[in-house]
Parts: sequence; structure tokens; C-alpha cells
Amino acid sequence: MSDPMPNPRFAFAGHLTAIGSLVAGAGITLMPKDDLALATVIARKGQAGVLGERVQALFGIPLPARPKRAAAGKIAFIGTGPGQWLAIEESSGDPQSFAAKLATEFAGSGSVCDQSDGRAVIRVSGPRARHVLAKGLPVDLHPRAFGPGDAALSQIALISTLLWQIDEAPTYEIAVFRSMAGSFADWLIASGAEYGIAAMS
Amino acid sequence: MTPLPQSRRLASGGLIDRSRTLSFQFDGKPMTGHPGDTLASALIANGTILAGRSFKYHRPRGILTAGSEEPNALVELRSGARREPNTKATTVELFDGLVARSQNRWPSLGFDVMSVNSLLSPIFVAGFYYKTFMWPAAFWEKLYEPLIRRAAGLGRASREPDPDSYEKAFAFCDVLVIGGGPTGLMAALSAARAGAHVILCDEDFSFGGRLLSEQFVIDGQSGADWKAAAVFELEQNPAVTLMRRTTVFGGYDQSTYGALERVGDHLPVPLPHMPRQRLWKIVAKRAVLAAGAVERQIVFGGNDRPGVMMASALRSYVNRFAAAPAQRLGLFTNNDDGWKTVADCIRAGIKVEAVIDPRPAIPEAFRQLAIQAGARLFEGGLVQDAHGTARGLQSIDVMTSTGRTESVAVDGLAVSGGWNPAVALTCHLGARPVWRDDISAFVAGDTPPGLVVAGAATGAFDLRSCLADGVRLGAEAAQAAGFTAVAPTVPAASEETLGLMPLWKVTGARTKAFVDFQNDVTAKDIVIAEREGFRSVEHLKRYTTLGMATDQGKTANVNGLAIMAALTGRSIPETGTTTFRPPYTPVAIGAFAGHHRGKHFRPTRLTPSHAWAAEQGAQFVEAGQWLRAQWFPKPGETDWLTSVNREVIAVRGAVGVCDVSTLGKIDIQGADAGTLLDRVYINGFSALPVGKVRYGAMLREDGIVMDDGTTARLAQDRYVMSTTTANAAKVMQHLEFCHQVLWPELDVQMVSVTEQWAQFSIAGPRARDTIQKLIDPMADVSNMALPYMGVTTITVCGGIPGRLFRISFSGELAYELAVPARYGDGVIRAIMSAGAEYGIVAYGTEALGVMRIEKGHPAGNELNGTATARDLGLGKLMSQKKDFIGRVMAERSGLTNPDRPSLAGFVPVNRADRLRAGAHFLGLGAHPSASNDQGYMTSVAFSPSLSHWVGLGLIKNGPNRHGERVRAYDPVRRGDIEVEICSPVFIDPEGGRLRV
Amino acid sequence: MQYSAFSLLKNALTGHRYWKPAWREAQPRDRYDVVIVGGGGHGLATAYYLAKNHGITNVAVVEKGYIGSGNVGRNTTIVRSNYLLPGNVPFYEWSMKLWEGLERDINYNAMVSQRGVLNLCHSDAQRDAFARRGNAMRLHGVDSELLEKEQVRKIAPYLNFDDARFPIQGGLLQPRGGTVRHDAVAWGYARAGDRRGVDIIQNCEVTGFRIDNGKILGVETSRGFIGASKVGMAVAGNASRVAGMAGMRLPIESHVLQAFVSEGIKPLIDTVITFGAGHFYISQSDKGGLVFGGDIDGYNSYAQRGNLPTVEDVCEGGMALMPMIGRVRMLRQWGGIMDMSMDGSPIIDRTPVDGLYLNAGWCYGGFKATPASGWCFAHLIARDEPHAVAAAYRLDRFATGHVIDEKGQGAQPNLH
Amino acid sequence: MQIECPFCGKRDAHEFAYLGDATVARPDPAVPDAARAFYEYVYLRDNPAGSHRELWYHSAGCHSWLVVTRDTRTHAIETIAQVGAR
Repeated sequence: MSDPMPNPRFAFAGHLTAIGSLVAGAGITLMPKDDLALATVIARKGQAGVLGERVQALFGIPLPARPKRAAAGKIAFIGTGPGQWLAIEESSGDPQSFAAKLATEFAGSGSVCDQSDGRAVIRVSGPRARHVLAKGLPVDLHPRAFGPGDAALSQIALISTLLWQIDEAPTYEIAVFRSMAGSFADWLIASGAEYGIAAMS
Repeated sequence: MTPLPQSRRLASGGLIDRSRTLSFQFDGKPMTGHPGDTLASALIANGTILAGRSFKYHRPRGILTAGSEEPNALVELRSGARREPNTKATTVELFDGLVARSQNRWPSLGFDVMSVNSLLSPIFVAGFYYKTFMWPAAFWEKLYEPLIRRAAGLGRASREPDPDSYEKAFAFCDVLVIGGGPTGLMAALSAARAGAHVILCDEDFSFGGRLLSEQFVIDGQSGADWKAAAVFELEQNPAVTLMRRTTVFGGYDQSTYGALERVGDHLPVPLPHMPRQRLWKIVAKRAVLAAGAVERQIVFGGNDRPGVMMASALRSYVNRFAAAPAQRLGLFTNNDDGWKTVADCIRAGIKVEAVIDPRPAIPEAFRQLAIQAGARLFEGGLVQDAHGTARGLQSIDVMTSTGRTESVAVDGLAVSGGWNPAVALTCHLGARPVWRDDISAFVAGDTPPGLVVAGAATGAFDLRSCLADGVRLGAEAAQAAGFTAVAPTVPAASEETLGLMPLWKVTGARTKAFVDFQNDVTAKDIVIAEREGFRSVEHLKRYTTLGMATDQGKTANVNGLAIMAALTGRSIPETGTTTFRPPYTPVAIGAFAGHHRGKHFRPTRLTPSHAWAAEQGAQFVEAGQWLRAQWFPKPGETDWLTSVNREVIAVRGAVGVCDVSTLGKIDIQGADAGTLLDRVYINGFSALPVGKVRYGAMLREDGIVMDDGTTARLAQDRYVMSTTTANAAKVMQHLEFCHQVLWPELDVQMVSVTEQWAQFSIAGPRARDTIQKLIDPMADVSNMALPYMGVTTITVCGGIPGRLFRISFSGELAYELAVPARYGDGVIRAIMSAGAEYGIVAYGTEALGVMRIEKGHPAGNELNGTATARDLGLGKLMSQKKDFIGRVMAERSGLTNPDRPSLAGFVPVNRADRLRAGAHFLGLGAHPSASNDQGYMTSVAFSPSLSHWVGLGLIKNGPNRHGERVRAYDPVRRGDIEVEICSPVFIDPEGGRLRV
Repeated sequence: MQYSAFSLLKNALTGHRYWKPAWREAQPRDRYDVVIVGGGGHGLATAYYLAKNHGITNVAVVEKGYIGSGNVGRNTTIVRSNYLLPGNVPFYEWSMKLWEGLERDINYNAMVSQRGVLNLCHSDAQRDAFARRGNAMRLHGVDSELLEKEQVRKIAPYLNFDDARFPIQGGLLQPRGGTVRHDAVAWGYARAGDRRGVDIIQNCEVTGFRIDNGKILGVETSRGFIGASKVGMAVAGNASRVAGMAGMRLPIESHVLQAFVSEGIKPLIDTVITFGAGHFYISQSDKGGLVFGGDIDGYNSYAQRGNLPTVEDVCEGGMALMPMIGRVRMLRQWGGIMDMSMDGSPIIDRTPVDGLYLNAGWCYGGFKATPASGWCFAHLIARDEPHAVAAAYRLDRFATGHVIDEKGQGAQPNLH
Repeated sequence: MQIECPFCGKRDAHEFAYLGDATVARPDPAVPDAARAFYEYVYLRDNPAGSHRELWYHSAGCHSWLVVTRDTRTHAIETIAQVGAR
């Protein structure tokens, strides 16, 4: 019999530090989102319509055809490419089962892959969030061009990123490849330092 | 030392803050100035005329301009690691504690030994070095070149790492306005009032442009007051971003502009957490270039003497900075604009001794002004020579309209030869400027898409036109960006005339007449260039170095062109055009790098077991962007080979674990997944049974091996492919190409899952025993249930879902266990404790490499982009029954020749010898020469199992030469040993250990 | 007029009134034995060696702009022969030998400066690859030294040895490598060719070839038809366009390579340094400017200019390697059109048209190759057979598989 | 240089990987002169100074392969389209 199940180690562990003033005065607040279940969903050949209907029926979410985030309850789908989505379940206790469940539901219309550990997600919010992200993201985040529900696949500091906006605070969530979480955190901290950074876990 | 009084500071006026005094040092001399000063204006206020020495002749030089076009007053700013050579004193904002030194002089600025070069100037003409220093050959590097290098080069860079940080940022806007003078301010107001998102940049620390430096009246207000109101309105508008100290230095494709913001250059050191400079990449729907114009010189004898200054610069110092560059001034102007100087001097109490205007007849009002100033007026006159010393000007020789030469005593000379519109940014995409006779200047030709030119940059030099241009073009830009613009009314400003009579060079100068001050190019150099056939403007530039200094010839190029035109009897546009490349003004290299230096040069990828490996004291190695554990030294092991040998022996004798998560992993699903794999791999995969793994190799379309790895079939319509660490992204791109471009009809879905899984190789005779202790009950991993090249899904450690692959790189009984990456840290700890009773070791990439070499598996050193599948012994895998990428081209005669270097093993004949990768193979006794070269060693390792070195290599006809001896010749490491060619598989050639 | 310290002094005393044009402004004649298309370094060198080595002096070089307006005036001035493959090493070494005697041969100081070329390595595998290269060079009689980290530190103590992302592990040094004043090469060859009778015709654009029955008759130009028994193309980035006029498609793409120069500073960097883990190489000119570059922008282009990301990439490499240059300012950026071949190596060969010869595919090895390229192209044109050191540069090697792929990147020009 | 990815929107070219000429098509390996056809496909390029159809891959974005028609003299982009079906 093996030992009790080991604790998970999340990608941003040990990489985030606060700089400057308290949370209230901080320009940005960083919070790793370790509780998300993530799965890539890719429509099978000619099955995008069927897949869309399944998603609508199951979750009440219209599958976005653009880089957008469509959400209902704990579930969200983000368009990540033609016929491709990142499916997200909030506060998931069992991330693997999310992908497994989707795979079953979408059998024949969509290919599903668990990415709950492949991507590390961090939440960036606060009054200076736009200023900080502008130091790396080549996408216009001005409210006129980008708002809640919008998403962008791009690159920050040579790291591939998927970013989506949650609310007008503004709050953004950014997914990077897990192995680069440390380098991404380094960049975030260097770029946000002048405004003050609060780090939450 | 106490600072000197600001002897040349005017008693009143100027846009400086006299309530605060700033201390600074120039060449060790303490001085003071005020906020609002530049270093140049503060030097002038302190009566300092001499600012630097020239490049070639080490001539004493003063301050010529008041802006970024300055060719003379270059200093070393700051000290130590922050020393900044060649910094234009005219653009340095004064700060308390500033330290500057003059450069290119020894021992001192006032007495420079190298000024003997001036005496040798008859020899040091344009291109002299191309004609000499050729004999004897060896003397160039030893003698001539060091001398030339030491003499050239202006300032000294620091040899310490730059201690400041830099960053980059992106910005997006509807309208980018480049230049914050009257035109730019008006354009920004006009576009902003239409609702457009506007970015307004100016290189100065204060907006206003010439409004700061001239005595203008707009709408009944002073220019400075009008500017303040305009800036206030812009500041109140949230859609407007004002960027002071920001130079838009380059225009790039699709309306992308590069801009440099000097965030902390006006401070002794940048504020905490703040960068020194920030590089902006601005994407603008529309851009308005309102960069103004640069006043140009007139070439006459001694025109480089300290005390000679552009007229507009003189007015800047007087009006904006309240500093008097001269007390008895001469003015040499060929246009009406220069005459503004007289009025301003009268107001400031500077005596104008003489006005020399080459025009045969000047307006009556100017005559009156000259009388009012008490100045002698030389109508139709010319300044032929200026005389003085390093301390300043003493007199000028004026040739009167009647041909008489008169000497006039002055201590300063203001010069205006007209204005060159600042059109550099219109040329960055390749367009050439066009000549306009009416203003004798180049203006923008074709402009880049989305960019319009406004104001003085178009050649409309008068304030009224500038304001009108700004209003109109700002509104048009907003409209083009999708806004409805109501152009504001044009503010009222008085009329101005230019009345320019072109004058490029005064003939009959008796002393050196300079065209390019900084590079010491004289009018005579242009004559020589013409004589020697360097008549094309590019030849002229390259031969004489005209316009190639840090000022890029902003005040010089057109004069040079005009002189060449006169020499060749052509017009200026026939002679050529000036052109400009980015950057508009020089940009610090650090700014372009931003965050990406030191450890942040490139992202670092950490494996799931990194923290654990670090705890174990692992030695890490860069593998592409990954950091991998290279070996795990134990206490007492000081030599890497000892550690690696121990790891290998442990794996071969018991069990070891290695993090192999860095290998690329691609999830491939869909009805046609097998078909796609058949087409990208040389061998077949569609017939692979579910639950099985197969080794595969893929080629590029040119028939060369691209990558290899194992692919497992997880379900009828699902595979997971592994790639090498190095090629993971490349293979993903290749598969997407094959699917999207070549065979879009296939039902295939692919996604990288490299990062999803922590994957550990558990290898060695006790691997199964170790695994058995980790997996949850019910799973059967016996040799029967999970034979070699099988795959199964399991859970480990009480419920962690995983995949177990029975594959081996080491040649031992081995598994690769994949678990979700978050459990990588916990699972490697669990593996280590499960294997403890068997003597498990963690092994790194070195031991991994040793074992793969012992097994003859080709890896990165063999898959070098030039080897074919046959070269690597994989020829038998190449299917004859199907098409695959690279199949046709792999059959070219050059790739099927048996004489190609192909894979073999090598052992030293004297077993004590060490093998070296990179050694070349020569026949025994063959002369070391290229014609005897038979191939080279690709990978070597010390095999602790065999107790000697083993190697892999590519040698002509390798597979058929086992047993033959050759030389491994390695002269760069003084190696030359005898080796025996053998099978590349050194351990367990039958593969029995894999299958137990 | 022979150039020498003496002639310079003599002219200085007479006010430099008696200098003659470095080359005549020749007008096109009806017919030449050989017409070289392209007045760049390679074309001018070819004409010179036709005259000097083969006695063929009835030669015209036709250039659409001014001579030296292409890549010979738009490069980072580095010369070296530290190549790996047997097809390349003898050729580039021959070029190196010609550089070493060039100035006395053509009586023009091109400032050939053999200050050493140091390539840095950052991993064991790279060091092994350098060893293989260094040994290959030695086998060809070329100087090469494999350096340990501490030896590198002695040569360039200012490199980032402390907190580098990719630590320096050693290097491969070619002491005879170095730099050459690029423009002077074009001018020197032009002058030397002109003195032997070569006509240099500027502002004369070739608009077509006159071919009859598979044999070249001459070139159509913006200044009329010029007859020729033999025509050589040496037009670098424009190779596809010019060869296209003769009905050929080439294994070449044109790409932009940017280069950069800083403001002039006092001597700081004494050798040529190449950063193996970044995309960066640097040297310092005799005028004091740091001359540096990196990768090509990566897309087909005839624009002679590039874009910001490449500038950033190059400067990141610079700062990662030598953080002391952070405050040194970049003065100018420019771009050259590189004729990127499909295997990264050049072509010097006959074409399917009798009497028409091709010199192309130099990628970014063109400048250092100038003398040998001219030498071998002249040989090919004069004798209709390849010179021994350029024998591998065949046009048919792509069809037969005898490619010369130094980087092992395959048929993707932008990766070479 | 900005490339407007049909899915992601306008992005700098450095987010994309470049492959080259999009006008060449992989030949049928069964044709009798396949060797010649593949040689031309793999190696020969028109390399025009002007309008050029070329393949770009949005590697930092949606992983789409795009056909971009671009003027190689000015870098002006005429059209952009997704390749194949996804």
C-alpha cells in the first residue's frame, strides 16, 4: 500500500512576492488561480455545429467563434482558435474529471484534453493592471477596445499567454504554460513594482 | 571650490525656475543652474563657451544648437557604471549633482595635445587612409590601426554593467502626434476635441517647441501662455496621453512607431522600481508628423569656432533660458527669420555689433531694426572667416557687397542659413524627400500609409500656417480614424515671411570651412571627393563620412549636397537626396533590450520536479529554455564523473529515476489520427494496436531526419506522440502544417500536452518493484500484462491518475510514469521513498546521455539536420508501402551514397584513452588533411559498465567497417588516438534486459 | 596614380589638386567580351580578376545605381573562414588568404584588420560542435583554437560571466578572422579593375537578356543593348529577378538582414564576438562605432529595411552578453537584401544558357567571400569550368542531394 | 510589421512563424517524374519583388496557418486568409 496521496505543488508556488504598500494601496493584486479545471476542446471534422449544440444544451453557453469568453455559472468557454476552445470550470475539486466528463459528453463531436496542469493561471487586478500589462502585451486593453468577456492569445515577455477579462475593475486572468510560471511572475513583479504589488494566495 | 556666479545669466525672463538652484560640475568645475535649464544653457549661463573637441582634428568646439541636432557639445554624462558618452549637452535636463566631462581631449579641454592633428590636416583629408598604411602588411594591426582607433571615437563607454533597468511598453491610439510645438499642440487639440484617443510626444521636457524660444503672440497671449492653456486642456482630456521627454525615433511597417521615453534621465538615478528609459511601441491608426524644422548653417571659414551658433539656438538661450551666449554679437542670416535675433537681443540687452545679410536688398523694417540696435548692417555682405581661440570668438572677416574685407570684433556669431523640415520619419519606410525650390529645402515625398506631415515639417515655417495646418490635419486624422471632427478655429498669429536667398557656402574663406562639424568634414573634402569620382551622394557620404556622425548631419547634409551640386554643375535634386534611417536620434541599446537581460534574457522553463531537485543539490543545465538536473552530486563527490558513474551504475544495477517531462508530448485525436501519423513518420502507425507504443522517425520534406520519439496509441482514435525536447515546438508546427495546409480533409485534432504531464523514467532491474509500490491496487504491471512497448492508464499514490509507458531509453527494464504536473513534486518524492529499499538514485541528463550512448540511440548530436534515416541506421524503418513526408527526396543520389558518414560505435584501442566528441576520423597513418577526413565523433561517454570510454560517430560506410581501426584526430584539444569501429550498441545488444 | 604615403604627402603639398578619379565614368560600348551584371563587391572583384588572372580586359561591370550600393556597403564587415563543411572551408579560406594580400594587390587600404573572430559556446553539445568545426578547419589548414571559459575571460573580461541565462562555457577562436572596411573593398576593386581597363558603368540597369538558341548574346539595359560573349550575374538579393529575365527559377529567397551601428566611442571591444545562444554578433569599427547584428527578419523582402522586433531581439542578445553596452546608443539601423539559398551556401555555376553564369545565394556570407567569389567566378567565366575551391557550389546540388547545409536547417532559407 | 490574424486580430509579425511561398503545392508522389516535381516543390521559388503569397503560422496565438499576400517591396499586406479548414 502506498503512502497517502501527496500534496499538489502549483506552478506559481514560491514565485510571487508583494512589493510596496498594503493591498488597499497596491497598483495591482496578483492571485494564482489554482482551483480551475481546464480542458482544450477541439471540434471534430465537420462537427463544430453539433459540438456547439451540445455545449449550449449542457451548460447554456453559446460557443464563441472568436477570442471571447462565454460563461454560465462555474463553466466558461474561451475561443482559442478556429474550432478550438479552452473550457474552464471554476473552483473545481477534481480537475481531471472535468475533462473526462466533457470527453464523454462530446464524444464524436469534439476531442477533449485535460490541461488543468498544462496551464498556470494567475489573476491580475487593480487600478494599474492595464498599465502593467501594457508593458508586455501587444494588445490594446483600453475599455473601448477590450472589455469583460474579451480574450486574447498573444505573447508577453516572450511567453505565450492566453488572457481574458473578468470584470471592469479591471480583473484579468492570464494562462501561461506551467513551466514558465516563474519567469512570467518575474516579469509581472518587475513591471508592476513601481505601482506596488499585493500578492494573494 | 565654490561655484562660479552665473555670469552670463540674464537678470530677468526665461522659463527657468530661479527660486531653486541646482549644482553641477563640468570638467570638475562646480557651477550652478536652475530647473528648466539644459546642461548647455547652464554652461552658457556660467560663461562656458568651450564644450568639446572634434573627432579628427580635435578642434575646440562650442555649443552650436539648442536641440537634438547638436553636433559639437557632446559630453560624458555621469560617472562610473552610469557613464554616458557622447551625450548632447543641449538635450540634457539639468539636475542637482549632475557631473559632466568633456571628451576626446588630453590632457584637458583647453589644451589638447591631439590638436596637432589640425596641423597635419593637409594630409588628413577625406579618404586619406585608403591611400596609405599599406606597408608593411603587419603594421596595420600593430601600429596604424591602434593609433587610429585611439584617436577616433569621441567619448568613453563604461566597462561595467549598466546598473539601471529598462522596460518596454505598447500603446495604441487613434492619432499619434509627433512633436509638441504649435503645430503638434494644435493637431492634438483638434483630434482630441473630435473624441479621438490621442498620444502627443515631444522629445523636450516641455511642450511648446519654438513657442518656448520665440517672442510669439497667439490670440493676444504670449506663446508660452497660449501653450500652457493648450497643454492644460489636453491634460484634462482622459483620451489624451501626453508624453514629454519622449522621442518618436522610428516609423515601421503598418503604422508602428518606436518611441523612447526618458523616464529617469533628468534625475541623478532613476526612482526605486522605475526604469531609466522605456521603449514604446505605438500602433497608431493615424499619425501627424509635426516635428518642426532644423535651422541649417552656412559654410564659411572658421564656422566651427566656439561662439558661432545657430541663430534660432541663440534665441532659445536668450528667450527660454535667459542666458547670453554673447555680449557683442554678429548675425549672419540669408533670410527674414534670422532677423528675429536682433529684436530679441535688444530686449535682452545684448549688443548686436553687425548684421551681415547676403541678400542684395532687405526690407526697410530690418534696416530700421539694425539702426535701433546700433548694429552695422552689411547688406549683400558675407562672413568669410571667423577668428578666435578655444576661449571664444574674437572677430569675423566680412566681405562687403563692394568686395572689401572688413574685420568686425565680436564674441559671438549667430548664423541662419534657412530651415530644413524634419522629415526623417517619412523616409524610414524607404521614401525619398523631394526638393522645393521656393524654400530651398527637402520636404516629404511619399509618406508612409497613415502618416501626414504638418507645420514647419512641410516647409510652412510661419506660425500662422503651422497653427492652421495643425487644426486641419488633426481633424482629418481623427476623421480618418472614424471620428466626426469639427475643426476648431485657427488661433490668430501675426504674419511672418521667410524671404530666403539660398546660401550654402561662402567662397574665398581663408581658414577651414566645415560642413559636418562632428566628423570634421570640410568643404575642401567635398572638393576632393568630387575630384576622385565620389559624386553620387551615397559615395560622397561614405567617402567623406559626411552626415554619419551622431547628429546624422541634421545641420550639414543639405550644405554638403549643395556644394557637390555646384562642383558638378547639377541642381541639388539632380545630385541626390538626403535620406534618413531610424533612429531619428540615437537610442540606448539597453532600451531596446528592456527586461530581457541577465537571467531574464529568455524565459526559463522549470520541470515539475525542479524544487525537489534543487533541494537535492542537483547541478542544473540549460536544455533549450529548460533547466534540467544534470547530475545529483552526493556529499564528498567533487568530480562530475564520479556522480554520473554512480548514477549509471545504480540504474544498471538496481533502479533510478529521471525527470523526462521536457520531452514534447502531443495529443492526437480523430478518426484520421493514424493516417496523419503514417504520413509524417517513415514507419506505420495506423496499424499499431491500442495499448502499444512504437518508436518512429520523421523526415523533413527534403529527406533529412527531423525528429524521433515514441508514439503510443491510447484508443482507436487517440495517440500521444513524444518528441525530443529540442524539437517539441517545431514538430507541433510541422504537424499543424501537415494537417492544415497539406491534408485539411483529415479528421485530426492535435494539442500540445507537454506541460500537462510530469513524466518520470524509472529504469533498472528493480524498476517494476519500485513501480509496483506506487500504483494503486488492482493494476497489473507484470511483464505479461504490460510487456515492453505497452502503455496503460493507472492511478498512483492513492488516486493520482497517470499513464504508464513500458519504454526504455537506457536499455534497462524501464517505465515512464506520467502524472498531472502538479503532482510531479509529490510523485518523485514518492518514487524515491518507494525505491529506497532497492537503492534508488535520481539521475540527471548526463547519466541519461551515458546510457543512451551505451545503447546506441541517436539523439541531438546525431540528429543534426544533415543525417538521413539511413545514416542513422533507421533505413529499415522506411516504409516502402506508403507515401510519407520526405520519402521522394530521401532517394536522391547524394543521400543514398553508401560513402556517406553513417552511424557506428567507437572504442579506444588503448582502453585508458579518453574519447572526445568532435574528433575527426582519419585512416591509420593517413596525413591529417581534408581529403583523408572520413567522418567525426558525435557523442562520447565514459561507460562505467565497460570501464572505458565509448563513442558514437558518423563515419564513411560505418556499418560495414566494424572491427577496423582509425585515428580519432582532435588537434584543437591536442588529441590523436587510435579507435576501433564497432557496433553502436555497447550494452545488451539483444535487448534482453528490456523485456524481463 | 599609385597610392602611397609618398603620393599622399606630395598631393598634400599641392593642395590635393592632382588626384584623379578612382575609376573612370565609363559609357557603355556596343560589345564586350564579358559583361558582369552587378557593381557590388563580387561583380567588381570578378571583373578585376578577369583582367588580372585571365587577361580578359574587355569587360564591363553594369550597375543599376552606384557601385557598392548593395550588400558590400550594408554589412557588419566581418571576415572569417571558420566554416564546417568540406564544400565551404577551402573556399572561405581562399577568400581569407586573398584578404590577407588584398591591399597590396589592389593598392588600396581596405583596413583588413585580423583582430580575431570569437564564437562563444554555452553547452557541452555546442562545444563538441565547435570542436568538430575547429578540427575540420585544421584539416583544411585553417587556424582555429578551442578556448576554455577562462581563456575567453582573458580575451573579453567584460562579457557576462556572472548572471548569464546561458553561461559562457568556452569558445572557438579564429585569430586570422577580423574586419574589413566594407565600402573600401568596392572602391578598391573598382579602381584596380579600372586601371586594367575594365569599364565600370553606373546608373545602367539590366532589363533583359538577349538569348539566341540557348546562347547569350548580350544584355538589354536602360542605356541600350550591350553585346557580350559571356555574361555573369552577381546581383545578390536581386538574383531571382535577374535570373528570371533569363527564364530561370532559383533555389533562393530574398530576405532582409538588419545591421546596426552605435555612436563612436573609444576602443572598447577588440575582437569580433559572436554570441552562440543569442542572435548577436559585434565588433568595433576603427571610427569607434560598435557594429552589430543578429538574425534576419525572417520574411521575403526587397525593402532594404526591417522591423522593430528584430532590433529588440538583437539588442537583448547584446545586453545579455555584455551588459556594459546598455548606455551606448544605437545610431543607425539599415537592411540589406540577402539572397538566401535553400541550404545556406552559395552557387557559382554555369546556367542552362550557354555563356550565362550565376553567382548567387550568399545568404549572409557574401562580404567575407568577396575576393574568392570574384576569383572563382572569373575563373568559371574565363575557362567555363569551376575553380577547385568552389567546385561544390553547383546549381544542380539541390536536385542531386549534395547540399551544403552548415546549419542543418533544410530547405528553409530564413533559418540559415 | 502587423499581421491581422483572421481569428486573433492584428498582431506584430514576431508572433508568427514564417514558412515562405504559398503558391507551391506538394506534388503527387505517384507521378512518374515525382523526383523532379518534388525538387521544384521543395527548392525552386519565384521570389518576386512585389506581390507574394506566403505562409505564416500564428505560433504565439491560435496556431492557424495563414496565407498572406504581401508586397515584398513595401511590406504592405493585401489579403490574409486561413489555410484549409479547421
